[in-house]
Amino acid sequence: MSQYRIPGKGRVDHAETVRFAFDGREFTGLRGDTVASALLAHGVHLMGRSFKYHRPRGPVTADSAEPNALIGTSRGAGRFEPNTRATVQELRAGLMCESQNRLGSLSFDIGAVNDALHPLLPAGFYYKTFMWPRSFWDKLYEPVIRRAAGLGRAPSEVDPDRYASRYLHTDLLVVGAGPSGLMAALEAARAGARVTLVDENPEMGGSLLSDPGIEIGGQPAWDWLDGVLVELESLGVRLMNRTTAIGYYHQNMIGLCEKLTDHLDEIPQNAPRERMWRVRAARVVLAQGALEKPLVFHGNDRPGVMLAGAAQTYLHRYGVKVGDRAVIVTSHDSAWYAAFDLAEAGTKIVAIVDTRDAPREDLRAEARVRGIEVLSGHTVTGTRGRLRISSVTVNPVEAGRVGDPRMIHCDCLLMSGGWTPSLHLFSHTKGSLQWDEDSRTFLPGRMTEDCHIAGAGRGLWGYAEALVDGAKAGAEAATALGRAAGAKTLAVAHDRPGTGESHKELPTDRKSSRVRAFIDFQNDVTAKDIRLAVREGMRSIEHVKRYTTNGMATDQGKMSNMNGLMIASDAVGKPPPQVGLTTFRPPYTPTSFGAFAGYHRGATFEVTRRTPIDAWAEANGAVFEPVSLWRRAWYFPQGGEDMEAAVARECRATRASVGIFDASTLGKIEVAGPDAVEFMNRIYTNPWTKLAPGRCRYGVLLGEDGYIRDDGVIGRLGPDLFHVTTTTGGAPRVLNMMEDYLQTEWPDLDVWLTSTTEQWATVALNGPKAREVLAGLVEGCDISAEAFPHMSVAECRVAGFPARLFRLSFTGELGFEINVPARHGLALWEALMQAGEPHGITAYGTETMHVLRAEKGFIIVGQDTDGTVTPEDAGLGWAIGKAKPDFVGKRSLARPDLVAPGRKQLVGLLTEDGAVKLEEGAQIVLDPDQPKPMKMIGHVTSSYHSATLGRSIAMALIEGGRDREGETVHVPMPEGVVRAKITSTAFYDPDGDRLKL
Amino acid sequence: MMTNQTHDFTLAEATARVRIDELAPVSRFSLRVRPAQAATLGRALGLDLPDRIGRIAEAQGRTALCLGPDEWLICAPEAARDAIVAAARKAYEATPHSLTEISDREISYRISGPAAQELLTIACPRDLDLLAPGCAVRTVFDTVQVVLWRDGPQDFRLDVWRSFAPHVRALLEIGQAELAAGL
Amino acid sequence: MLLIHCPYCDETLPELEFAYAGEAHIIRPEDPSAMSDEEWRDFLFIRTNARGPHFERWRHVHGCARFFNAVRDTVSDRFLLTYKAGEPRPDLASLEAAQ
Amino acid sequence: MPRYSAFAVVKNALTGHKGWREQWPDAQPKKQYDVIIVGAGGHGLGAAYYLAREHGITNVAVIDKGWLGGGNTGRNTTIIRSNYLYDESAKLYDHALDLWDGLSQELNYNVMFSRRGVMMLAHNVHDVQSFQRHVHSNRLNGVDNRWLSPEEAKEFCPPLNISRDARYPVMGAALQMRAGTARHDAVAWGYARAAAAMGVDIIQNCPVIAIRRGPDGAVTGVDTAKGFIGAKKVAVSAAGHTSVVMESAGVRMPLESFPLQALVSEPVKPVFPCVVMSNTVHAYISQSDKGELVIGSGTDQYTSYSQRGGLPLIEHTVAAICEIFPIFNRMRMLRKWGGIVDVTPDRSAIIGKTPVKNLFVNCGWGTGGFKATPGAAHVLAHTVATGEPHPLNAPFTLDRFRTGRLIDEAAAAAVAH
Repeated sequence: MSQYRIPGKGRVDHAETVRFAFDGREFTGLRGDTVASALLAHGVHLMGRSFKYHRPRGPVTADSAEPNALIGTSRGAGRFEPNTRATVQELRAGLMCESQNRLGSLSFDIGAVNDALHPLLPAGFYYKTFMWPRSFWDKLYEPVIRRAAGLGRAPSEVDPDRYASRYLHTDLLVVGAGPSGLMAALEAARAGARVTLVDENPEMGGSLLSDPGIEIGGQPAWDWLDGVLVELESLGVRLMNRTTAIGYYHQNMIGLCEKLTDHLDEIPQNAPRERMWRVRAARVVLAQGALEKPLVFHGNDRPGVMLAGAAQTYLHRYGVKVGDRAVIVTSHDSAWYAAFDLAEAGTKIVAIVDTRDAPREDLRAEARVRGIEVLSGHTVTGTRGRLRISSVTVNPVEAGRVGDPRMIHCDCLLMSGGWTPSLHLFSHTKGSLQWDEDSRTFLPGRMTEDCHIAGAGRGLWGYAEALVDGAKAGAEAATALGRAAGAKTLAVAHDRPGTGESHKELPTDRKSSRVRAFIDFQNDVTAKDIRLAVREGMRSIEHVKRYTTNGMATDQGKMSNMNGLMIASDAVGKPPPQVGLTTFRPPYTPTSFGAFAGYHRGATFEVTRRTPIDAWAEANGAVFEPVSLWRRAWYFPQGGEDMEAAVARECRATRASVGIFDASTLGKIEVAGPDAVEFMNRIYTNPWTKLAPGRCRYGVLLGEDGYIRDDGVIGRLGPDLFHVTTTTGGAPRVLNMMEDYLQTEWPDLDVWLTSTTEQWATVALNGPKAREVLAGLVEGCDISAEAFPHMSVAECRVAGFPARLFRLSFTGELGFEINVPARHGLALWEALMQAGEPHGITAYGTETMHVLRAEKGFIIVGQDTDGTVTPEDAGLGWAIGKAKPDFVGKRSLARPDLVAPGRKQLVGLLTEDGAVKLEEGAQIVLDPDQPKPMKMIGHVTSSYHSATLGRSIAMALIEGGRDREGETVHVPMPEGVVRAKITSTAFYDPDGDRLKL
Repeated sequence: MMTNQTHDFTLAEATARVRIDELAPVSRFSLRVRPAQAATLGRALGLDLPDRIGRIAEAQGRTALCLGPDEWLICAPEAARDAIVAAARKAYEATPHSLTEISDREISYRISGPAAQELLTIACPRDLDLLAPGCAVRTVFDTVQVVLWRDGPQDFRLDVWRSFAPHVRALLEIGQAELAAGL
Repeated sequence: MLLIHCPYCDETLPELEFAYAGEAHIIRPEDPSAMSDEEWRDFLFIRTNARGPHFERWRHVHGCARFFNAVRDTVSDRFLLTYKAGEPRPDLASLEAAQ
Repeated sequence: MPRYSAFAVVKNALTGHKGWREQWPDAQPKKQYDVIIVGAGGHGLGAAYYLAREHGITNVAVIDKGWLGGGNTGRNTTIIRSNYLYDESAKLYDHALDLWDGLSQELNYNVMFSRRGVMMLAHNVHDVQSFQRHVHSNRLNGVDNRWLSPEEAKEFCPPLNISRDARYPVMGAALQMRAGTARHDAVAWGYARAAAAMGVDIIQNCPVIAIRRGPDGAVTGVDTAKGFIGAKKVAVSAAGHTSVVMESAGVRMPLESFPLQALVSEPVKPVFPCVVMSNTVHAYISQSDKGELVIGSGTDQYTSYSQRGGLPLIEHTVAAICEIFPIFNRMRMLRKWGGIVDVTPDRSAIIGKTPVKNLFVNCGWGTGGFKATPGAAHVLAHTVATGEPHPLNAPFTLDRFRTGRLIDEAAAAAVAH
């Protein structure tokens, strides 16, 4: 049994020991311990070092607000995390812990030299220094500052754990399972509501767990608690422990993070480490209690100095005495109760130092009974002890004057500066807080969400009040949900109500420049720093916070905000509400990235869309490229080919014989109805009225601003039916835009749109032999050149499947696109491959498709255009139905800048040396010898090596480009200037003879 | 060093609480028609088209689900496909509409078992308590648009666009394994 | 994440099913070519960007697929009303009085 | 203005730091100013500073509804770069970068401008084309930016996952070495201190209710919570709130205000040496000098002034960060917050004159405002002082939305960040 453990006491399992390691040293604790309670049971208080001064620190709390006792925790490869609160981390077998932010060992930290230099490092000193010599910032100052920064070390391996998420809908969510939360849940559940009760602790019960002496309804507190939990469960209440409400979002959506495995010795297979719950609650009860405030005095940060309530928790929940000789310093009644409990457990309470002149007589009487010396009207002016407190200096205060010091030996100092309602989640809702001058706390004000606050969160103190208030909140919530409920009261015996006073710093006799009274323990912000900030003009609490870093530690101000505000308010000379409130922001406690990411990791990070033919491509060695959400076969290397060789082979085969391409990702929209043609006329730039059924046309779609948004070939299948295709990435956008116009501008049109992108698998067959390959597979359509000329469409059967067959070409060769129902896509592909075998049919990918179309000067929207290119700019002026009175984007084409001369126009570009391929994105100038910044007249949009032409080709957007045809321009590259000639974009078969085959 | 994987995970355990099955294809159509003419067209198709979003009508093995004020999803055995197309074509002149075949657009999964509803909550933001058996809605699962049918208290179907289906299936299987792990 | 009442489905549903679609009641002119450059700019680009009740459009894109209108307070993000496309712009004063 | 230096810190240490004076006085409004600037962020305070220093105009008030630096200046992810595509943008942002370079010394306030390099990841062929276009354009404009292979990118930023199997593989990156971060609050404070030292009044907690115009249509001053304050010229630099303020002068703006969220992790020892941006997945990350990972997200879909923002967007951003940097999965989010960004149709700013005489505006910075701070402030001061735009902000007119002469950075890159 460890020295400070009290046999049989607490809620830990004294029968089950758990072994763990801290900084390489083996320890044992008990099942139910936290790392902090287990170390304290061995008399170890020193658990960490502070951020700036590397001061030795021990736990100051027993909960999630802990700023000091932060450790690295690990359970083997990839499972390390820094900055874990030792006060929250439950013990598990084999847990490995390490201390942080030390140069050397925890007890001998070279970094503590900063502590000796502290007079040179006041708040904001870095804004005033490190500026000269100027060059030293990059090379010396900043690297040094950065190396000194940070607490724990970052993980260095990939996390093997899983993370999960759920949506949950509930009538009532109760946050906090202390006395008021339990009662709120109980009342609402009894009234028949769907209730969820969450608590961040491993056990429900809140403060009751640390106050077993209370009696509720005639039962000891813990018996009552057991009974309530049984009843809640029987009423179907969802009870979630180890679950932190991290954020309160719009319309009663609460984010919960549930810890599932960090406390387990072994992780069950497939079990997630944490689960994020996105809860939508009709009503919310916030019963998060209150946080105890530290007192601000010189030396208040030594290991062994902790909150009185924390000591009480270590005693009752963990059966651990935090020391043998304790001094209590307090301004609140609650610490007296802690003193009495510790005294009963065998800790010598040397003195209760109360800053108030006249503490309650009943408390004094109890102290007398226990033989505890009471020093009322006293202050603490200092502490001693290197790695653990060894003594405390106390002084009487009379009429504001601090009297002579007296030193008291002790091994722990338990402090309480009163309590602050925990309103963090309420603050997330932008609900207003109201300053209560009596209690000198902020209480909830105007609500913006459908929530209730109960118990200590409303400044209510004592169990009877909390229970009644919780029951009332539960009943109110039930009533708001339309269920009958009436709150009732419970008899509480041995209640522990209390009041207190609120302080800024405690009075002291030390010279103010020599006082180091800590407010933000982790960030080493002292009262002096706050006063300095105010003296320097930081008069808003946000300025004070940012200048001093007070409240920016990993506890996010839970320990420090109120004390900081009190001192700032005193220094500014204005009441606290006028100095302002810092806003609490989510998450309530630090929350793993993994929990936010949830299932969105690796293969399920985001959807990867695959076509029906993807499996064939994969089996045949395709290299893929991501295009919007799709993955597409990029090229099909054979026998160790690189990309260039593969593409050249694919191009040559297609031009010489026949190539096959998976075009299934193209967006497809069925436009149907009596007004289909009118709709098409209004949406696309082109005229559609005269397009006969059975024919297709290349369509251009503009935004209302006149710039090209999308394009594609559109087939007219009947008088009232169009098969529209869009770009791969543009499909959802285009359909949305069409629906928008149809529903909101032209609701009178009888036309309907249906996405058929995934209904059809699309295979493109291109090359002089395409017809020969296809002919034997087609039924119900004569695909001869005469009967089925270029830009035809027909419904027929191909390879036995129902098909929509297009004759069109994006390569310049004789081409067909065959659409069959998606489930037959792969079979169609295989049938075509078989039929094409005698012709050496060659599968090609997107890169070859790009080269072939570029040889023909066909554009890719988004590559040869960006969002600033008009049809005229792109050489597509011919696609504009000039006779049409209107279409989307038409008016914008007449705007002054869109008709101004000198716009960038799409042209062809041929390098003088055909072996040189321009880089896509390369910039074009007229005079390569001009100084920088150069006048650029355009850029290369597409550039390839053309195996067909035996040279490089490019397309470019160039100012006034079409008028410059034949001119030589320059492309300055780092390796030298490339000369190129402006040409037409049609590099190959400009007359289109090959289409006529 | 600790060992973290101790529990042997079996298929039986995974499916005890919830099963995921891919369903055989059926004929599916997206039907669009002005609400005022829905009844007329419904008669032509042998269906009493429901006018409330989320409601289903069934007759002669054909099902009509109202997805929007002028949109219905028609499902039928594959053998009925041609008859439906023909009936619609006949009615077109008097009752203009759009009947577009989407049989191959979606893959359907059945999710069934005591934990079926819980499994869906891993990625469906709707309150499934409000989705009554015999109803169906279009909604999202993770980022993916789906049609979610509730055939019974523990019996759901998901229609997912074909290329999104593997993602949905992968998530469901992760959830299934998680449910079997019991945490 | 907002909760949005779809006036077509008559259900209040999670934002994930919806897509925001910009300011409402900006009607495309009957004859755009008759508009001056200034008028056309106003139609294309000028927005109220109200701080407070804002008339805006949403689409229930993963539900009934309808565009509809809403009045939402951009300070609290609370919806005051949603209504079907084509319905007249509601009177703000009476709306706020009703809240 | 007493000079800040290491020597001054040592000297003050001897007296318990009692000797420091307030960095700027908390001014009360006078009746009349030559210039009123609405909005005490980095841009507004900077403009006041340059008005005083470069144009000798010191009868200036900067008015804010809250505390100075409390808007987007204090809420951003502090990324500074200038590798923009279009000449207009590149020149303006590069001008800002030039000013950033000497800003600590000029203001005698260490704004901790850290040239740690900004790397923008290309995740698909389109990104590669787009970023290489930027690299080439920047090179000819004299703007630092270069192309890295995936391996070079990994060498520059070791936590990066460059596996070809990643959902968003890294296909290369554009690196601006001269780019980096700065300490955002210090920028506002440094400008405030330097401007105040030259006589500028900084009036906090004083909401501007309306801009008032005289019978000739020209501005005469502003109505505020502290009464009417007269001014010969008014410049509005109010970020997300610009539309509301301008509306009171009868000027309707092509702006929409969206929530933009950001977050930081718990602090850890140095692990991340630079700034990395991924426009494709909307995630932006660096490590602060304090050790926190600072992560920027995209904007929510709807306009809002609530500064709240939703959970799904944050979940997506964090997932994206963990996908690109898988070792960060067990890091913890410490704090998340929201700002309001005002966005123009072409995602570029508006800086210059307005249809109202003597009324000027600086707005529409979207997600790119912080990096532009000194440059925007400098050219705004020029425009206000001379009544005509500086050559660098001449293209950033309000009129471009009429003519169509847009500066559409968004069209070339998904998001200008």
